Amino acid sequence: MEFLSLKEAIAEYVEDGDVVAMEGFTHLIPFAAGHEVIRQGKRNLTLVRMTPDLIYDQLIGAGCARKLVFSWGGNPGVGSLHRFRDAVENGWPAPLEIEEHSHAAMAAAYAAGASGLPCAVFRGYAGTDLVDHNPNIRTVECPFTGETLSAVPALKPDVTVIHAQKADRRGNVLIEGIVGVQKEAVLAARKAVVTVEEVVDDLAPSSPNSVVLPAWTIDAVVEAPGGAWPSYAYGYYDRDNSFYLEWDEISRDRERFSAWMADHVFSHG
Amino acid sequence: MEFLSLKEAIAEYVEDGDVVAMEGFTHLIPFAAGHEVIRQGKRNLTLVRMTPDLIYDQLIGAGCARKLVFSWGGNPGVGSLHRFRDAVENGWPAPLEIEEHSHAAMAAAYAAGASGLPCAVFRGYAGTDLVDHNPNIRTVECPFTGETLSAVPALKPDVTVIHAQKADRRGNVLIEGIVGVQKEAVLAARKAVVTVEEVVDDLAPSSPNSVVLPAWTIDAVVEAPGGAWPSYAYGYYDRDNSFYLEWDEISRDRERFSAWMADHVFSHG
Amino acid sequence: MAEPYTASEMMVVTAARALRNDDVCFVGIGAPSEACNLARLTHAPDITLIYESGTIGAKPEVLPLSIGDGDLCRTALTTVSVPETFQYWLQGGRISVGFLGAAQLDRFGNINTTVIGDYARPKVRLPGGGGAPEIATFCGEIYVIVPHDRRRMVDRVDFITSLGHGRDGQERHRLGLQTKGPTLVITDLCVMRPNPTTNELEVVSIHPGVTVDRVREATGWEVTFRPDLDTTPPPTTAELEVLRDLKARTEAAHRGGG
Amino acid sequence: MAEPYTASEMMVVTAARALRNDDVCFVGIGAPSEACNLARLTHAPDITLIYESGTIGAKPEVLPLSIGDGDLCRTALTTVSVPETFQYWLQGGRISVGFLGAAQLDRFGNINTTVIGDYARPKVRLPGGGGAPEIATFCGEIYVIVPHDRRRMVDRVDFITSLGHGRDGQERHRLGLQTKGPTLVITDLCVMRPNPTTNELEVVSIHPGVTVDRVREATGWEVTFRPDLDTTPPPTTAELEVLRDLKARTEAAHRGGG
Repeated sequence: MEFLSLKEAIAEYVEDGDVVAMEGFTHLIPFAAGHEVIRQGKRNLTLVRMTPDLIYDQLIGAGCARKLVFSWGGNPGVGSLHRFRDAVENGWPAPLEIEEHSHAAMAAAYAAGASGLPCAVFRGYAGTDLVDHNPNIRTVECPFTGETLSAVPALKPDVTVIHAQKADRRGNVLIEGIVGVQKEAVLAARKAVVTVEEVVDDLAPSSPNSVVLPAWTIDAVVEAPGGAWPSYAYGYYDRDNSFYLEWDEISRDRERFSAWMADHVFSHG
Repeated sequence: MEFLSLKEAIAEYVEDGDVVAMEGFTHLIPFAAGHEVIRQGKRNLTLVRMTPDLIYDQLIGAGCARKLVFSWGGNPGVGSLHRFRDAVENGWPAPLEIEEHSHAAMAAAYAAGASGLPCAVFRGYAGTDLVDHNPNIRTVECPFTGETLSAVPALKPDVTVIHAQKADRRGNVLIEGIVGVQKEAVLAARKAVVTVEEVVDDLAPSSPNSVVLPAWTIDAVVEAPGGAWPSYAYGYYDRDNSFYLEWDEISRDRERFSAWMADHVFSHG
Repeated sequence: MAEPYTASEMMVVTAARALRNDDVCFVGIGAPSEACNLARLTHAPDITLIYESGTIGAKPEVLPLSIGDGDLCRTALTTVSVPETFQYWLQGGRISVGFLGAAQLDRFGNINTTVIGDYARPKVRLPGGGGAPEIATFCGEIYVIVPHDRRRMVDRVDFITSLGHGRDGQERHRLGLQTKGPTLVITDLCVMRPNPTTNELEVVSIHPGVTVDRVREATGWEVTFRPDLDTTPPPTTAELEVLRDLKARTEAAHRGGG
Repeated sequence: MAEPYTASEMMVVTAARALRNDDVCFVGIGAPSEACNLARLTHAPDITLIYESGTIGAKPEVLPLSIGDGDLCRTALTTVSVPETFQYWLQGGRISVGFLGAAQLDRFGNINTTVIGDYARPKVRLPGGGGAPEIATFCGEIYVIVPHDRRRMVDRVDFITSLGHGRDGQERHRLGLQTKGPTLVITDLCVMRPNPTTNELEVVSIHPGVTVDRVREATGWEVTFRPDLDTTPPPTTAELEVLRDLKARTEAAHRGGG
């Protein structure tokens, strides 16, 4: 574990062509890190995320992605992700290969990755058409009951990037509130980068069972206050729901999107 | 969920012949409930527990058990469970059928039970002799890599009994500290009985991610202060390590064991 | 004399009434969340609401915009990880009612939220399944809330994202599913339930002021009306008041954020 | 002049020295726990100790009697569930060293803690595997601590509870295991390591005052001594002091409990 600047961490740990998971289920989405990936012009990424959300809409629109592995590609509570749709429907700015799953499957696949298993076994996809379009949805037979169960490959990103509330000076990280699949995504990955709201002397987890990632499971910790905006950091700031509504307008149009990215992403960092 | 006395709860929810899991990994072992099961003379139970510990040594010695499903049958840090050994080696007070697993297998089997799956798939038992003696250790093939994985049947007790720190007046239960497999054991079971140190107005979990079992996952809550002794309740009292040492002496001898049970279990409650 | 109300209010109030005090609901965002919280704030104060972000027993002050707003966690009994949510709580069979929306809903209650047109070359790429494919098969029963028009209420969905009763109405039985699937569909025009034999959705009640012809025209298949066709009871003043308060609080909170 | 010390102290100190500051150890109760905590209190202050009760980064004040004493949780960085411990942390390949004891250990490092005699009709029923079968295959390497006598150090274990190098020394390779298995065995007489080719345990160093003959007599197979056989360095005064303090604190705490 090393403490790095955001620029250093992304330069060192995210490589062109990597399978990258930037997780955070509505909460603690690592937007600041995503913007740095865009600024550094990373290319041909396979982006993995249950809910691509605005962060991947931006990465896709900026041309960083070759492929998307996901389970729900909308603007939560608002509607479409227009950059994602433009890529899928019109190939702009580049064609986007997709591997689509359900939430249950992706959550299980991250857990399998964290568990060192080659696949996740669960009950899923019954009667759905997705099984005809995703060759990574297969079955296994229970050796006791003979039932047919679903299987998907474990998710094992090259690098997982998450945002969290706090790290202590040894690099141990605390996540509180809606914890999503972040622990699983970090433990499933070969490398992990964590941005945090603040670095503190004492992590002071509120419970012995608080979600803590030990420093030795992480490669780089970056102090990035506000790094989850417009998503939120429980205990620090609220979700900027109004920005999620605005994004619907910003992202509908290629030019307006590009202008916004120039002003808010490329000119910073 | 109903609040009951210990006597009522065991009478209503534990039946002769049931598959019973009394969990608590070293911490929060439901001894008071176990003693009530003994006092009520329940018979032919299939007892499930990763670490039988003194609680099952007592139940086995008292003749309640027909079968034991377990993964480590010792007196932790002390040595043997003499009543367990006497049953297995000499059939006293009755023969005891055993189904033996590893911790990894049992933990996964409880999680599978909680997840509504028929079996747990994991990597385990490589190169061990137990696979030749337990027909419930089987394999499945990963449909992606072709690797052979282990499988054990999901644990689905008729009733799970656990001890916890607190319940609120609605019957929601808080578990803190070493949480073991209690959540999984409760969610895997058809019925669940929880004894608690105290019933409080406000559960006041210390973290949003504290381990809480909602009232609607539980059938009966029983106030039983000290109900984990000689194990412990984090935040209430420590483990009585000296009693675990003493038990080694008490339990070595059938008569001394029976006398202790008469004085400390049968004469109470 | 009842107060005036909108078609959307009629829909949400009707959905809320279907919920019981002891239900454990897996709640989707939008109309399902409005209905579930309205039920909680009126006749079902003890209802348990679970959002797929892992918030169990959430009692939000305002309607969340997303499935994971901070208010859900702050007011929940406990918040668990997303893998646990899907494995122990949904797949584990702990949820009595799942509430889903739909971009397309067909005569057998199958739901499409994936694509309009062909999967590989979609006319419209929709968000996809999210939690819904497994919500549809693991909750005790499914309530669907959907605005009623021919674009949405179709004879046959382009893509089965979440199983209703299948292409021929009998798929759940064939798959050995123990759960009931869609038992109730609430639109802004009427209430529908599956036929006990064929599982085709039939109109059981029409909202006040809506005609049979209007329902027929808005439905993409030759829809059946039950012989004992009823008029849905209109919202009460009390229900409208609670719902409007909730929405006003919500509007203020979300526009004010930043 | 070194201080006098017991054979058990020699064993624990030697085991402790094998641990590095950046190790992540899965710790068993008894001698393994003594060695790991001695390492933590001497040359490896940042070592991470994980007990199978789910306590990650425990720094106990006194040695725990059980794998789940309250002190482990109280001093841990975090405490996770037992399923998570085995799935994410052990099976996930996060542990560098697993420390195991043994009722029987054979020439190929296989461990028996299940039965003496036949499984169905055991002469002695031992506690069983617990976490050990998977610790043995998922930790980067395994250190075994075991008192050295013919009852324990056997040619062939009655039962393979936890795989060492298998019945013929080559089983790990056949099973495709990526981990090293037992690389180090510390007894109260000597230190052993597997032969690089055959994986048979060989004596690499003998503790001060112990003779080759005594080791030979206490070992249940015709044991090989490495040509460059060494004498194990005795405990230092500082090591003994820390260990004895730790054990004195422990004794007081456990006898005083109640």
